[in-house]
Amino acid sequence: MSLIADTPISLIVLCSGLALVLIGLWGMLTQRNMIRMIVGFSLTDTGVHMVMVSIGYVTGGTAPIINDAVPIAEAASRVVDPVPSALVLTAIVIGLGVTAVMLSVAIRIYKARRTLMIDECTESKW
Amino acid sequence: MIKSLSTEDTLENSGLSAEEQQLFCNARPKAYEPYPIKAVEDFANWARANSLWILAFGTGCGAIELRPLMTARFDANRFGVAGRPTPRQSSVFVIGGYASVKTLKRIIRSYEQMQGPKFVICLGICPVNGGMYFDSYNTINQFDLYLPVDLYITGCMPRPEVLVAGIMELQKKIKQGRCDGANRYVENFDWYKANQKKVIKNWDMPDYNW
Amino acid sequence: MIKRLFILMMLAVMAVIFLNLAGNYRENTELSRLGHYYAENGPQELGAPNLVTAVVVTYRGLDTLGEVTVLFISAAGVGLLLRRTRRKQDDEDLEQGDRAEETAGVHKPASEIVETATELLLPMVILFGIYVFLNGHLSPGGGFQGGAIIASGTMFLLLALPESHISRLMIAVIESLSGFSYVVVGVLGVLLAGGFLDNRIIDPGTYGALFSAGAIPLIYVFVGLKVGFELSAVLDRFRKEDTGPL
Amino acid sequence: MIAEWTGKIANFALTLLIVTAYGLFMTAFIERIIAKVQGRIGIPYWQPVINILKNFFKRTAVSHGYMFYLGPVFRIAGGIGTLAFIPVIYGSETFSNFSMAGDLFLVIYFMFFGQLGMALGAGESGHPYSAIGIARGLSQMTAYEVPFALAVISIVIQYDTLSITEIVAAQQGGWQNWTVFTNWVATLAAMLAFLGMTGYSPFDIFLAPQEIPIGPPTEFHSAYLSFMSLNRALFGATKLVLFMNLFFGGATGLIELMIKTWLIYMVAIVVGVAFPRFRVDQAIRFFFKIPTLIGIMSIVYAQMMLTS
Amino acid sequence: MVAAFFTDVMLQPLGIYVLALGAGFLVPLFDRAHRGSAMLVFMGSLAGMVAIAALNLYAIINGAAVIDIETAGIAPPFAINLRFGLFEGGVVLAVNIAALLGAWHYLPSLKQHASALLLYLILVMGINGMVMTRDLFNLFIFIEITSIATYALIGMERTGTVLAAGFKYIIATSVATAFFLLGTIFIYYQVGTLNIDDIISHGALIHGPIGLIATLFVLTSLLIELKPYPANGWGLDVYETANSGIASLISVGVSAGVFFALFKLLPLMDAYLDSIAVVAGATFLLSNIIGLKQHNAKRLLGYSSIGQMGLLTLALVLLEQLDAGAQIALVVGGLFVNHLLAKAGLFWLAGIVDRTNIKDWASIARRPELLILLGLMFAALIGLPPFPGFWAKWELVMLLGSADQYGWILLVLLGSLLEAAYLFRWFSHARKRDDELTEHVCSFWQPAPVAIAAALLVAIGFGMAGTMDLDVPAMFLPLLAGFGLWLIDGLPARVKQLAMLLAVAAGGYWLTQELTGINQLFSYLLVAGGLLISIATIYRNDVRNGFYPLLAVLLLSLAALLRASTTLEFFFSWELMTLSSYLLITLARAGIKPALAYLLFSLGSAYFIFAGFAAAFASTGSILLADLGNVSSPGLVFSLLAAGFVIKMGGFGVHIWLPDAYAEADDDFTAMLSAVVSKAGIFGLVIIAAQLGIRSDIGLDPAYVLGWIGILTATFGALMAVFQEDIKRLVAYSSMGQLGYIVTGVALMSHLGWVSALYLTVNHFLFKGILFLSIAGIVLRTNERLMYKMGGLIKNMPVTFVFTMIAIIAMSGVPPLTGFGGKWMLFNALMEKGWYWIAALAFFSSAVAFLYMFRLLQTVFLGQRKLEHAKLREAPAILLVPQVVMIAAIMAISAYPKLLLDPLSAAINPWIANTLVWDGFALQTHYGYWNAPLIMAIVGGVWMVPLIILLLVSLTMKIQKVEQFNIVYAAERPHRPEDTHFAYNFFAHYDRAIGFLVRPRATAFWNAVIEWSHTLGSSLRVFYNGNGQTYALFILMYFVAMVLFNGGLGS
Repeated sequence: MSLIADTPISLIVLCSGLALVLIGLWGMLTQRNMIRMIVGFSLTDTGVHMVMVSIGYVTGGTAPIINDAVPIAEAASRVVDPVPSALVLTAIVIGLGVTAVMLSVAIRIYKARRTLMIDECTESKW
Repeated sequence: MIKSLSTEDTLENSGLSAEEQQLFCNARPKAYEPYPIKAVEDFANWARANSLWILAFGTGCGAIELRPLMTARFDANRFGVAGRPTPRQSSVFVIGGYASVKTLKRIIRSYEQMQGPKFVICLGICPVNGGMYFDSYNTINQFDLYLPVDLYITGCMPRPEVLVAGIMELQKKIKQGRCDGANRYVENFDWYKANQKKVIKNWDMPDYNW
Repeated sequence: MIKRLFILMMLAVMAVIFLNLAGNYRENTELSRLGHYYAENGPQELGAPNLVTAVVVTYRGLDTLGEVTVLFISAAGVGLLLRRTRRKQDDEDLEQGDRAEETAGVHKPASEIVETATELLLPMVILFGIYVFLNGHLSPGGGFQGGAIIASGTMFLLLALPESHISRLMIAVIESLSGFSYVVVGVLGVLLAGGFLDNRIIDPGTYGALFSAGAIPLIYVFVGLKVGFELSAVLDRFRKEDTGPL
Repeated sequence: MIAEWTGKIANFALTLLIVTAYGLFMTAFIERIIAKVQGRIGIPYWQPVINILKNFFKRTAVSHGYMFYLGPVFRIAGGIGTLAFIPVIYGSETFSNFSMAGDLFLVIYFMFFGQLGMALGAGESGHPYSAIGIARGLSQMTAYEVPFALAVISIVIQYDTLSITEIVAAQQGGWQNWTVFTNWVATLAAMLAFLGMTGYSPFDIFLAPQEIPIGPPTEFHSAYLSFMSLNRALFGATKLVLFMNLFFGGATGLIELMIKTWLIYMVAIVVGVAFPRFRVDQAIRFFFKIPTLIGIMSIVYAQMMLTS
Repeated sequence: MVAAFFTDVMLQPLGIYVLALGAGFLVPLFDRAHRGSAMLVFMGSLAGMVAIAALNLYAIINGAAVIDIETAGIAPPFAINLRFGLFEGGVVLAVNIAALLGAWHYLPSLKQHASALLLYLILVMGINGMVMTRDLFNLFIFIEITSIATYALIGMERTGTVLAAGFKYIIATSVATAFFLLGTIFIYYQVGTLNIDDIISHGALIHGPIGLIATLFVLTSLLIELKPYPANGWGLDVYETANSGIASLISVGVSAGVFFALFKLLPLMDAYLDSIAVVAGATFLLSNIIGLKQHNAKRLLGYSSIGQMGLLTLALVLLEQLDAGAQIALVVGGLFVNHLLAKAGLFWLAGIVDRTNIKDWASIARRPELLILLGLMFAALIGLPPFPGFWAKWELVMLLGSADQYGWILLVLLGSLLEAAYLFRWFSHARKRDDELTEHVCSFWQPAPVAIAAALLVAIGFGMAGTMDLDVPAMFLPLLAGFGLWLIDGLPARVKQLAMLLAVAAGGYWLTQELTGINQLFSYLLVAGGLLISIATIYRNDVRNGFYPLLAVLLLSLAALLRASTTLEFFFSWELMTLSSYLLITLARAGIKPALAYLLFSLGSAYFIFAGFAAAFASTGSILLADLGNVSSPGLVFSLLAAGFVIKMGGFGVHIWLPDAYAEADDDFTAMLSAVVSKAGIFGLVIIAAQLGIRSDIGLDPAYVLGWIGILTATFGALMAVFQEDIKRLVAYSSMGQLGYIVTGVALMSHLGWVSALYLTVNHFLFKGILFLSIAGIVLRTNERLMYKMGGLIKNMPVTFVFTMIAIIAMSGVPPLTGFGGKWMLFNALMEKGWYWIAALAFFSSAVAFLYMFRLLQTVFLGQRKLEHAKLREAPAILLVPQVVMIAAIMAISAYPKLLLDPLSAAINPWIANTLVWDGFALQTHYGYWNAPLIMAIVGGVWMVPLIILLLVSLTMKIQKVEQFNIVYAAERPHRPEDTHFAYNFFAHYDRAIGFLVRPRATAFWNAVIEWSHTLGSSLRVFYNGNGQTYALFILMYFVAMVLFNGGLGS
């Protein structure tokens, strides 16, 4: 228990994120169903977002909102880094967009092919 | 050197198709005069007599007698006799015995391709009267109806010795300027040709084989 | 099988690489240069208490414009991909069964509980969404979050009333105009303030008040509207696979 | 100037006459020797002359076209020209011909002149045998040229000159100076090539007197044939002179010339009567093997001589 | 306010975003209002983007400061900023132009959906953003904008194949962008900033395993987006299947953006430059190898595209390593613009033509405008002059040479050669007129974007030429003349011929008037001689589209070649000559296939020359031809250059292109090829021999090898000529053999050797000109090329026969005609040099030459004439006219060689001391002597005397002129000329004896090379199995490999 307790919180998030990335990659590489691959992608994406968030953490920091709780004078020393949070916000939306397009492509493939198996879509090659 | 274009000098060549006619010369052969200077003509005849090149064309059984002529025993080389494989260069045509109709066609062609003065020796009895083949349907009984003959050597078969004697006789005749077979042939060309065509049914050559 | 093994090997190597990353990671004890600057100067410069919002809308406003664009084009892309096949040539790539299914378009009606809950919750959800993007510069939240909440309202609606009609025209007009307005605000930044997307075209007002932080709330309104309607459009398209003229 | 050249031309005409006569005589002479071997008497000595005269005295001829007509002219021009570029007798102004016009290389290349013209004339006759004969003859020529060229290069290295006169001069002063003794390898290669050049058995297929009636000249007759016979005698003698000059010390007098050339010729004759005929591809392969090897050795030999 | 809006926003680079986004957001509304207005807005915005980019770039070129756009009114590290400098401006402008033209091309598809319009617009904006942004995360956003727009546009067509390819593309790029994001955040973790300039200036902060892995994440991601081998199957699938409009934009636009991003981040990648170079080089080479196997048009373009991006990356990295930043604009910029316009144009063309298999492109064979565009694009891609790629490759190779990077030079040239192989194979298919294929129909305006791209390419190429050290008017004169003649190509043949002759005469005179020495000699030969032979082209009066312009280009580029004073000018003219002669060969009916071989070998030759020049430049630092002599490693330079020239002349082993090309080219053009064009190689050889070889202390060994190559060429050329049945092939092989002697002569490096080489050159020009023109007449009359189908033509064409015979005697070396002098001097020179073995072989080969020479005369002119040839007429007079001139020259030189030898000697004297000794009329050497006038007189005499005698004797005889069948025929009569004409397999016995020597080993070897490279191609492409997961796996492996290679697991 103490091991986890002593581990910095951000490292845990970081490791979980990286593990999620790996799991997502595993899904993308081994699952032949496209929808599952998209799920894999989502996992990877989420993992990356977790990594991003973890990077922004400052030991003992609080949310970067400067109000009564965190006066301006103390801001620099008490808040976590707002930049990764901002980035992650953007990245999430972008991931969403990509996922949406991916899904619609998968739907169209299914409509055209009646299959979602990636290894049945290999007619253009060499 | 220039081909005459007057129609009487050309032959009909009716045995040839229209397409083939342009491939063969249709000129009529012409006789040649002796050299105007007698001495030159004599000298030329001497040279011709001493350089008898026999066309290597065995037309019948008698051809077998031609071969020993060149051997050590008879050595016709001594008399300037030699064999030539092409009629263009030959001056003597030895008809080796009977001539079948089929062979006659080739004989005529070869003879016409020899350049004058040219001489014909008939060997054996067959060219004279058909010999043992006198009643054969395809043997020529009387050869001189078809080509002018300069010398007959009769016998069945004449041995090479007789052949040598005949050659010496021919030489004598040539030196005397009496061997004008080529001219005779040309002068009586139509007659000869008619005779030839009488027996040779499938005449597919030009009338004169230049 | 060999391929699978190979994948495993690759992932193992990746894991080693990641371990390498994690092993060398030391948690930050102080803010990065950028973060430091924002924490110190953000409130004064922009008048927005929520630093993340300040960063998102202004410091990294170009990102956000891009983000909006991404959403916009993915909505457009989804629309393009899932448009109903009208023309003959498009039909040719579909098999017979598809067409039958597509033309049928029968949706099961939702259960009564869902319908009732939706009727009850929908206004609140949308209201909450609006609240979130309007207060984006003050508290956690913002245009995207608010837009997403609004879109979830749409989701409710679609679940409860599968046959309900959402006006394409309205969506198109709102998302186009809000997007365009965002660009206009950005351009105004050049003309009236320091640069493109500068939020100080409007007087910052009272620090911490609702109508403060310059153009940030304005931008968040556009963003919220845009995101909400775009996500709704995406959901709608996934539902129907029919866009009609966009 | 004019007198000088008239003199030269007259001298050359004399040489030409002598060499032609000698060539004709030798033809007959060799024929008689062969006849003796076969137990015959053989032709009279003047038989070649009579043959040539007889052909001149033919009264009819045919012509296949202007190239056919010119073929023999080219042929004999090749023979005469080749002779013209070779000094026949060493040290004799009369018999040096026009060898100041060019060197050994000129002679070797000019030998082709007659062959080419002749080939064209024979070609126009339209007779397939002519073409076959030429095809064979030319092929064989390329083959025997190889050892010959190697031998020539060898002696050029040895004597450091291409001038025939100088090559002969270098061999003066006794038999031990003759190339055949100083550079026997080259001589051997050249003599093997010589067998091919003369066209006697075993390398006589391009004439093939029996199977393809006498090859290229099949259609030639009358005066054309006279020209060619003349050339055969002349050209044969010319080649003998060339070989004598290059390998056997040349000649300082007519007698020496006759003896030497006769002996050289006998080589070809002896080989000719003793061996059956090669097919042309066999002949080509033959020349590309042993004779070429000897030729290569001759150059190595000459280089060794030069360095030692 | 409004004015400020324009000056501060719309006319600034920022305007591009504002325009694109504003229009993009509004397009759906416009579309709802009125479909046409949406298109108007769409095209208007694209045009506006081009205009903005152009205006700003123009300002910057004219000295304005680099534009930095700050957003949010905050200074850079804290807010995102954009930059519009020279490079950014160039790329943005180029991409926008390509996008605008592409939109024109793509509009029929795009306009059906308003969303497609806005996606396209925003896609272009995304690329602009990638180029301009200076923020790492912002870069990510723009990459994603571009990607998503691309995904959607790819999927627009919605067929299963396209969608499947699109899905693979999405999977691959999303993995890549995930990597990018990971890398970005870790870089941020270490540096604490996202501004690229800031990161670079704090580059030291990126350290340790995290720094390395983060950098590699970013780097790999960008590289993956550039589609490196083998992790690029997904890109290829999209290129293959997607609409040409989007494929072109991916190929040139998206790649350009990513490439520029890489360029921006390169300062961070210093440690990985080697890896990048290896990756890029491998991609360039391997893509081109695999391209050899490909027949799908767009996939092939994909391979080419990937290869080109590899080359661009390679060039960038290498320049970076060489610290040659100043040349980046020229080299990378040139290659970039070249690739951008050419590849985009090709994709559009592929879309217009719409034939999947390149073999079906014959459908455009009757559409000259499409063919010309295709050819221009291909020429540009391969880097032929005058396109930008040419200048860029030149500069690149020169730089690499000066850094002794010969391995990279080899790679670049080899890759280019392979690319040329498959591109021009494609061109060959397109040229092939196949009546079965339906002709392609497209509207007049459809190819307009391609045409504009082509025009831009030419213009940029021309512009770049101005920046190089080059005599532009002289070097571009051939192209100008060709263009002018092309404009009047619709006029009647006679007018075109006259115009061409005048143009060549005037241009040639202007180009060569000031030349001296060897160049002057060659100018007589190449320009005057070329003109002489081109007179013969008048014998045809059919349309011959393109023939006359190309001929003018060819002849004038030869003149320009002579005028070249720098290696660049030389190479420029050389390539121009290669290209124009290639095209001229393809004009012949069956010339397309051999022309391809000709082109490839010619390019191979050119690349050897190129490498040689690079090596020379490396050592002297000068591109002056006159400085070639100062190189420090003359052996290497000489060998490279000599190899190039020998290939061009069809040297032993690399000759296989020659017979086919000569045989299949138009008959009059074959004469030009053999008599004139082949002399260009000799000219080059003489020039380098003069500059380099003369230093025989070092140059001897290569020269000796060259001598052997020459004589082997002569021997085997002669041997192979012996066995040919096709008259033109026979003379072609003969040509090869004759050039062999000349090579040997040059290799001798002695005065006599050179005199003999030049003498043989002149002689070769004369007799080969006659021979090929005679053959042209024969082929014209008989419509046959197989000799055994001819025969007896002497009766119909006596003049041609006589001319041919004289030419053949002049060739054979039989005295008294010119050939002897050449052989004599060569032999003497060989003996003086002590090259005895070569001398022996020379002797042998000239004997062998008799075989084919006689065979030519015999089987064509002599023997039995065919029935159908009975009515043939003599060759047209206009073909005979040049021959008469050349016969006169042969006769004059034969009788009085001093006429020729004196100027030859004078030209050589500056290089080697004169060794020609004249004794009266006789030329004397160490070994022998040669009195040509006397020989002429003697031969004339000994020929005339027998002739007179024969004529006299003839008077005593009755000579009958007979017909062809009047032959002795074993007492039979011939029946058909065909049976009686001994002609087929004429030297069968020779074949039996030594035919084993000439079995087509060289052909077998080159076939094996082709086979082998195809096999290599197929084994290299096994990775592209079409499975999206495999592709993703490769991306992963790629990253892993990068990490492992750079020691990322070190700690």
